[in-house]
Amino acid sequence: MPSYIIEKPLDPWQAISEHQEKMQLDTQFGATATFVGTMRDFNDNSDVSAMTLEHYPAMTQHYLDKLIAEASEKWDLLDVLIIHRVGDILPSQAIMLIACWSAHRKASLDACSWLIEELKHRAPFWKKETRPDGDRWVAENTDGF
Amino acid sequence: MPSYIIEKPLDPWQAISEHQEKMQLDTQFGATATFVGTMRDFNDNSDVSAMTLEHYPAMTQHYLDKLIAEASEKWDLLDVLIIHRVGDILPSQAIMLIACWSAHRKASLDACSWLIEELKHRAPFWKKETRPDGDRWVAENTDGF
Amino acid sequence: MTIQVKFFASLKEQLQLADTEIEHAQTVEDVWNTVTDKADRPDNIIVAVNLEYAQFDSPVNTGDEVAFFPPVTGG
Amino acid sequence: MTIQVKFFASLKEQLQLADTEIEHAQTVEDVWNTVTDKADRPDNIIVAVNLEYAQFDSPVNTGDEVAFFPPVTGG
Repeated sequence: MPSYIIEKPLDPWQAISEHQEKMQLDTQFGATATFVGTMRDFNDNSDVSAMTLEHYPAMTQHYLDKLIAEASEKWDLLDVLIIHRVGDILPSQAIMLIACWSAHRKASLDACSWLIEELKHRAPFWKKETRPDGDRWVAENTDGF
Repeated sequence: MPSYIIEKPLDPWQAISEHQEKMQLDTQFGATATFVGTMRDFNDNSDVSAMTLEHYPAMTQHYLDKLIAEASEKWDLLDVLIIHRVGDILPSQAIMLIACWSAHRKASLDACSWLIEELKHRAPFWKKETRPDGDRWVAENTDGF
Repeated sequence: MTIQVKFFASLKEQLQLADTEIEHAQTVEDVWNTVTDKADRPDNIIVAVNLEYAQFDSPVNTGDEVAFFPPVTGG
Repeated sequence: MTIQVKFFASLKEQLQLADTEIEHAQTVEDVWNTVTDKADRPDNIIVAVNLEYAQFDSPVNTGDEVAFFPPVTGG
């Protein structure tokens, strides 16, 4: 149940596909729930042309692994994959992905939703947006609406 | 926001990726939530070596489209894709996928969870499993646990 | 114009009835009684008229398509 | 053995302080006061000791790593 912090562009569907192909559990899971976060070219009614994601490397990795461990205690998960980009990101590029595999659907769906909320509130990443009027740190995560 | 009923094997991640590449909204969506159902080689403590999915073609297509229309009314969705296989399916093969794209995460996550529950309870598909002791119709959908 | 009648999945196998058509019926229940020769109805049987879920007392007109099937199990 | 002190993101820019290390501190608050020369603390500031979330009254020992940062905004 790995987590990766990467600097290069990410093809989320290929990454999930490749991870799944390596799993030894391919006839045991009946459900896969995934969430992919992608960079938009607008936020809070302003254009955004680029973004830089700063993080706290040791703590970030620790927290992603901790979230996966907690999710595995809460739900019957066969595998989990988290990949989060850092560094410079452009609109339409994937920022992060979460994928959860389970025998039955409820575990994977609930774990995936829980993981994205926890990640948003607990994993030490910070977004700085490039806007027409200059660079600006994103002040706070939204509730997802 | 299409739905497809197909008889051939499905690579869900490639299908999502291809659909996303064709979207004209690639810098507008910030969130993609997906659910993929995969055939297991066991169910209710019995081995299952194959499965046949029967459906009611006109009504099934009508219901998938209706579910997408209802989800679009409930949530701000930029796109939805549903693909469901019918016919003969083998363990480890994908049975169906749901993918929801939205600007913010909550819409895509909630719509995806809602769609899979509605699909399970309202779309006219029926599974017949091939077990060591013969073929058996699946009697009822579970609650997902 | 007739009423098209369809059966699916385990119900079709249980009843051993082919899809068929009938001339007259007022309700879904009439359709059931005509095509099954008044067979007992399984508890969990589901019915659709013109691709929408319906009840046994739902009205039926010529030109309609009536389908009987067991609980759905897709997804 | 010293106490490592780190700052991240907007907080680092606001304070214009580089990561540093100090010799002695009893609590996170001591660390803050020493490295910022008792600067006012932004309301929403977050602190971690040895990669775990902590409070300003959390104890600190030599060898610890103390980090100050604004609310996280990843995902």
